[in-house]
Amino acid sequence: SVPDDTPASPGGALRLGMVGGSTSDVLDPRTFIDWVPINIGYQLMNGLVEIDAAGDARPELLEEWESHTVTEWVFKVRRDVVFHNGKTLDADDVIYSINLHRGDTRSPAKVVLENVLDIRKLDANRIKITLAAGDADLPATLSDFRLLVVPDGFTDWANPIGTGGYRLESFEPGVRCITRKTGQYWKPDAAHVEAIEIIVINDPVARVNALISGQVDVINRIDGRTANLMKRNARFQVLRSQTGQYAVLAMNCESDPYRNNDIRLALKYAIDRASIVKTVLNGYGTVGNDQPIPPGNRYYDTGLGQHIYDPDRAKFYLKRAGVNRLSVTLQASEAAFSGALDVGVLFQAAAARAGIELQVKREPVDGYWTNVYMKAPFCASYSDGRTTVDGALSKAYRTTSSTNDTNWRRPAFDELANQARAETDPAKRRTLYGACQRMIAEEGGALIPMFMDHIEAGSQRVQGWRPSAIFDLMGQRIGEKVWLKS
Amino acid sequence: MVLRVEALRVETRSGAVLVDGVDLELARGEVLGLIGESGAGKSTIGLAALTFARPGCRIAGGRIVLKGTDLRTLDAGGRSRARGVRVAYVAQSAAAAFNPAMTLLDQVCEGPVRHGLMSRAQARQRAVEAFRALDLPDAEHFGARYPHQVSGGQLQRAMAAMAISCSPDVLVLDEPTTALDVTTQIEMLAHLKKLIALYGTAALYISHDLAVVAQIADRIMVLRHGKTVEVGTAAQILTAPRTEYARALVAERKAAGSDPASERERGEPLLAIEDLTVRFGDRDVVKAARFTVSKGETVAVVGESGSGKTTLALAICGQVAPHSGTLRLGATRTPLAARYGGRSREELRRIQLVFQLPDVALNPRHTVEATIGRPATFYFGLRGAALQARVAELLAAVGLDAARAGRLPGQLSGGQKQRVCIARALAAKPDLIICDEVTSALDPLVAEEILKLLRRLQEELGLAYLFITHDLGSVRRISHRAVVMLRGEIVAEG
Amino acid sequence: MIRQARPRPPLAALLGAVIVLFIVTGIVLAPWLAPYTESQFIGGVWDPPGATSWLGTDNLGRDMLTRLMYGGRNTVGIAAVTTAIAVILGTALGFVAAAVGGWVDNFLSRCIDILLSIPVLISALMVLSVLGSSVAVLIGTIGILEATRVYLVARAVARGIAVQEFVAVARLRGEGLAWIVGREILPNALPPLIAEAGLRFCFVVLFIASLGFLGLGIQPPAADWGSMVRENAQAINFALLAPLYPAAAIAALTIGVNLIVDWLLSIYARPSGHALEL
Amino acid sequence: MTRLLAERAGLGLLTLLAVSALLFFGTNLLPGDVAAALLGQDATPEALHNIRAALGLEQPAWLRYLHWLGGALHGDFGTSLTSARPVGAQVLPRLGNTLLLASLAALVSVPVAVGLGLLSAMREGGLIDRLVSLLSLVTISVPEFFVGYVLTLVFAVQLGWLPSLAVMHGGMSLAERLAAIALPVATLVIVVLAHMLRMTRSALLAVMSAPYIEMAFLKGLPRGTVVLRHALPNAAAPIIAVVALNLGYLVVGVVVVEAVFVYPGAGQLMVDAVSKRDLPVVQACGLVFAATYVGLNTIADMLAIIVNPRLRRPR
Ligand SMILES: Nc1ncnc2c1ncn2[C@@H]1O[C@H](COP(=O)(O)OP(=O)(O)OP(=O)(O)O)[C@@H](O)[C@H]1O
Ligand SMILES: Nc1ncnc2c1ncn2[C@@H]1O[C@H](COP(=O)(O)OP(=O)(O)OP(=O)(O)O)[C@@H](O)[C@H]1O
Ligand SMILES: [Mg+2]
Ligand SMILES: [Mg+2]
Repeated sequence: SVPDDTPASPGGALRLGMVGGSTSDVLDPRTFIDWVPINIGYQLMNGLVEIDAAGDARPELLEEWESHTVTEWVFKVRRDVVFHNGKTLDADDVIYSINLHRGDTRSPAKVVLENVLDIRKLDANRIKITLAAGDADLPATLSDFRLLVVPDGFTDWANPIGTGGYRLESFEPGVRCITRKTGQYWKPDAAHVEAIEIIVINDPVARVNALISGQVDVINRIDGRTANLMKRNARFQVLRSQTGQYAVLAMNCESDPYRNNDIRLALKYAIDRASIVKTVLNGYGTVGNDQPIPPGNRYYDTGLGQHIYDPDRAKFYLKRAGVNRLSVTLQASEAAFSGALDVGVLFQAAAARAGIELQVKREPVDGYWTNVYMKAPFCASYSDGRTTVDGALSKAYRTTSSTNDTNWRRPAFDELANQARAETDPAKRRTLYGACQRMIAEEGGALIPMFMDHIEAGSQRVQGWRPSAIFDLMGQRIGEKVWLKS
Repeated sequence: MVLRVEALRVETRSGAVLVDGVDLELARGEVLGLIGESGAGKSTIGLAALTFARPGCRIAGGRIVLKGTDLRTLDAGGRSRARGVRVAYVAQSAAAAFNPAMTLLDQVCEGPVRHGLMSRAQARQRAVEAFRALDLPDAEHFGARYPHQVSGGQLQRAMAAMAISCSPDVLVLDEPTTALDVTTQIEMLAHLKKLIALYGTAALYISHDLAVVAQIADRIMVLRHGKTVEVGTAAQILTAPRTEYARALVAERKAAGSDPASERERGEPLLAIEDLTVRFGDRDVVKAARFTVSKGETVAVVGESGSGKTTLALAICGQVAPHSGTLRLGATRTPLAARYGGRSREELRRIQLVFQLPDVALNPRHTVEATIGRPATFYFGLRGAALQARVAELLAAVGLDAARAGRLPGQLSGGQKQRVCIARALAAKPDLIICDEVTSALDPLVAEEILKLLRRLQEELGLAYLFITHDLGSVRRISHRAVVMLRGEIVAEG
Repeated sequence: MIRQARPRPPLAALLGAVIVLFIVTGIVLAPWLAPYTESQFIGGVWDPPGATSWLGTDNLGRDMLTRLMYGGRNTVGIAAVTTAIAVILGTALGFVAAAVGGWVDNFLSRCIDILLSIPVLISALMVLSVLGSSVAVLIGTIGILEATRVYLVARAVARGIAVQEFVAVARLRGEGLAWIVGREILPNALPPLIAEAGLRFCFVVLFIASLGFLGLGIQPPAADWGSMVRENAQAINFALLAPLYPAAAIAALTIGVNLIVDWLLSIYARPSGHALEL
Repeated sequence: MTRLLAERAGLGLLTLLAVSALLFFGTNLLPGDVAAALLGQDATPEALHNIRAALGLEQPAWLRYLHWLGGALHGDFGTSLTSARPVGAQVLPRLGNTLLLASLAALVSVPVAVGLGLLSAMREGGLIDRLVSLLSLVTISVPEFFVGYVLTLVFAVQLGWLPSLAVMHGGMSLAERLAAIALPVATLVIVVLAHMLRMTRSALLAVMSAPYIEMAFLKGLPRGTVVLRHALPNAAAPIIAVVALNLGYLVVGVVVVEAVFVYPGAGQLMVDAVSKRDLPVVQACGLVFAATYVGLNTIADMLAIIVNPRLRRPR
């Protein structure tokens, strides 16, 4: 449906009730891991490249780019952009900001920039980036939310200086953050509201209550059931973004019995994806097909057959693997993704009919990523949507990936993926990526039952608000984009 | 008439009759003595005068008319306004009737202040006067003590002071002098008499001790099994009792002192007390006590109330640690550990203590049977039928109905509780029993029975007794030697 | 030897007994009485009550009534064992501390203080990291943590009793600690302890549920009532009854147990079994 | 008696020392460390090493304990591993909030619980007693977060009388603060009420059969006076113990309520710190909580000694 917004008007305070903040939050982009600091980051600072609603890379502080070979890129830094402290943006600022995540750093974005060999200043407004291996999607890669720009040499992270439309007024980690409009934002038609307040509400019921009782204008991360109910109330709008975020039940391909691909296939056919999407997500999601590229993506291989719930087929694979009864344990926790235990329980019931005895072991939320993830032979996990197909593939499926949580290693796959990354011809690229998807789906250790939509809700006062291609809350840039109906 | 009780009937919930058809009248300034054997229903009648029945009992019939109003027709509020102010009660078991968490003065002053009769300062003043009149030590500061810090007799006097604090119309005195030595008792009675004359108070004086009743009562009512046996003037009852039972009571009194204990040769020493000193705070309550008790001998410890008799007993048992001194047990003269924790089970068995205050010495949740049976099981391993037989034997020995074996202490009369305590001590078959005022709460008939029993056991088993008492009559009858205490010191022996 | 007849249990106590009996029957006979099997998916999420499921369905479309019956087995079973451990351990230690006094009391009390003052989250995590998560560990952990609370109450009650004369009599007899604690103090300390046990049971039920997020607890698809409240809590936003059923089940059990407790208490509060009348 | 009390206080301090050691080493035993927790799913061995090196987690534990303890004695709890802010500055304002919430809840719940307990005991078996006992039982059988949800639903969502969030910040007036905190306070009151109430009732019932209570009635004292002046002091020890327990809970155990109402208390801070393995913050919170508990227990013990004259005589 096309929303009929009122014309953009300035003023008012936007109040966001968000999950994803903690008392340990710091506004240093190198520490960003959860939504609240990321959202604040985008209010105060700008990224290098922005992803638009269609999922394509758009200039932000990097105004233009060109590449003759896919290993050498020249980026033009936007002119006449002024930091909050009055300094004008130049190439040095950009290089400093990128280099925060390179070399000796604790930034998780380091992985994203691993392919970068060298960044060089050409002149005050141009930089050159040299890659180790060709990447036709470098601009999209540079849209990473941690790559925010601060003045050269900046270190005072308690009070970040950026080029964003808002300036920090108060920040209580894990509780509340208020920013106020600077009034001199370089983006046209942006930064409408006078102030933005984020209240951290990690409890889901409390978040909904806060919206209903009018204490906040927008909340993120509601579940499908709640979404359906909110929709019935004319005071609220509900937005759904398909961002490619998916749940994964990761089988370690180097441990028994998952070593055997027939066992993996048996499990892939023993799960009832459709009913999981219906029950756990209330329909707010898409059936997964054991590979990371979501159906809406332009490189999605439509020719790939869907894995459906087929107990007989599962039994067939079991027989081929030479086992009559399979007994396995899935380790899961709400930390993996919300609803992970429910998925486990539904899987358990479905698998039983395929002669597979599946135990679901509830693991502590605390320390899940340290103690269970990458250690358990079969455990629940999730993955954010990635801006590029290569990002999605690199994350967990390349031999060298540090988060290859299935221990699935195929040099042939690596080769295919490298070729595709450097390929500029869309048609050829599509074929290559198709092959990658097929390989992961048919041989990989990842059981991907579903892609999960982001659902957010808010009051009808909020205007100019759209679904996003990545993350929720308009790619966490909702602050500078929406306005309030007076 | 100040108080008239007509056809009073008190029953237990299960229907047993405790008091049946009792009538009594009290005029201004008159004292009615209520006597009868232990368990006769004296306390029950006394409580009924305040329209109160113990839990599990109820006043089933009759009228209780106080100055023209039948208290039983009043609502709960009216009754509680009458209590304490118009009818006051001196409980038989002073030890249990004082709140352990409040100072004595607070408890004495509470009545008049709460009933709005006087200010706190006035009440305090009066209380101190009463303390002084009742010969309590350091009257000015006595009230600051807690109940567990004073002796049995002192508690009883404090209780009397509490009852007269509101100058009531009727005083119900339930055995108010059992724990007092003769001198203190006489002083207290004199004081009570003075008050009765001064305020025209009427009094119901409950006692088993005819000697005491004779001193104070104008008229006497004799009770048995919850029924009136005989009523008459004091002189008439004492000199010309009409009924058989009353005659027996009076005869028993006359008999007192007629049968002194025979002189004995002193046997081998059983317990030697050497320079025992007990200190509370900076006060020596027992000072360098030194004497011996031999096998088969009865030594009486006499002394006025508060002289340190109970403390001495507790120190011998190891309940309070002496400041200095030694105890030696038996012919071997082995020194005993100061605290009971250091003594062997056999040593503990050989010395048994019967506490002065039976109310607090009995576990309220243990039946009579359980209480008495435990030492038999504990020391001699008796169980089952043998145990039951032993319990029955002990109950019979102290004159308790076997039917009471299943009762809890709350369902017993004061004398019955005391007898349970004695039976418990006997169950251990000790060499030495320390009796702290064991017969003071008992009527002369039962008391005589108990004394006889003790004497018989002494002859049969060679028991020794340390007999703490203020009753010189029983001293003469049972003891071979006496030790006299005065303010913690032994002033005479022999 | 005639024992005095106790007064007949009042209506409230009978009602309590009926409730408890009803619940116990329901959960014991769950495999035979329940309309469905424990994790059978019968409909949509949070379907309203109807002919096929009397109480509607839960957050995954399972029959609420069936889940309640099976969940009760875990709740009542585990909670009963845990409460028993907590009450017995806490009372025993509390009484010993009060009866012995001196350094024993100080030592025990300070140890308990230490246990008590470490936030539950941290102690639970420490246990988890050393012993792992299983029902036995769950019972042990909660049993010990709750025992510390029972200890405080038990010690406070017993301290007042241990200084009384009748206890002195037993000591002078040479009685051992077991007798002093079990026979002299316990019967006199029962009323507050019975009340405490009745409440502890309820706290344990809720505690089990709250440790679920640590992964300590009952493994899915099995459930306990406390976790069922948690799992269905979101329905409250839409005024749906789903979370109220398990909550009501806990409440009914608590009330039933405590009505009986109240009766025991009123008997025990006075040795003769009768109330004071004025 | 003063000696007895002083001794008790000294023991309290000693306990606290033991707790501090246990906390320090215990939390160090927890699997995973700040580095891993910070990175979550992105924890690669290299990234882990970088962070660990930067934070100097390599010193021996006992040395770090001594440093920490020395600092803590001077009020310096070190710096947070995740935010690099001083721990003290982070904990203090939150602790203030927690204490505000706890003391308001205590102010309401303790008198109400003890009062209703007294009332129930006085009218044992009566209508009020039944009603109070039923209601209190219902309230404790409901998990606290659920109590919070229901209260929010009624008072914030349906009636709109009170805010559903209890966010506190500098610019609020007292009235606003009180309105904001009303629902969490109500939730906590409901949660702790029943325990104290029932304990008061049963402890009183236990002493109501004592002979001195009978005597008090025979002195003609009204029921209220008897219960308050004669029964209550003798029943006080268990009541005090339970009240102390619940007060401790109000300070230490309200994470859930903080989360439901988005109240910035110390509980949430500690939970966040635990999940991030930010040990200096965990230890500081833990120590503060422990001090609260030990303090409350010590006071409870002292009060018990004061109300029961028999306990004053040292054995
Ligand atoms: N609560 C009770 N329930 C049942 N019977 C009781 C209860 N209290 C006392 N009795 C019985 O009532 C009878 C009368 O008791 P009461 O206390 O009036 O005796 P008493 O004459 O005062 O005796 P004593 O001189 O020993 O004090 C006794 O046999 C006693 O066992
Ligand atoms: N715990 C205590 N603390 C302080 N003083 C005490 C304590 N117990 C007893 N006293 C005091 O010690 C003195 C001796 O007490 P004790 O009980 O030995 O007297 P008694 O000779 O047995 O008197 P009675 O014949 O009245 O029972 C009394 O003045 C009493 O007030
Ligand atoms: Mg009597
Ligand atoms: Mg004495």
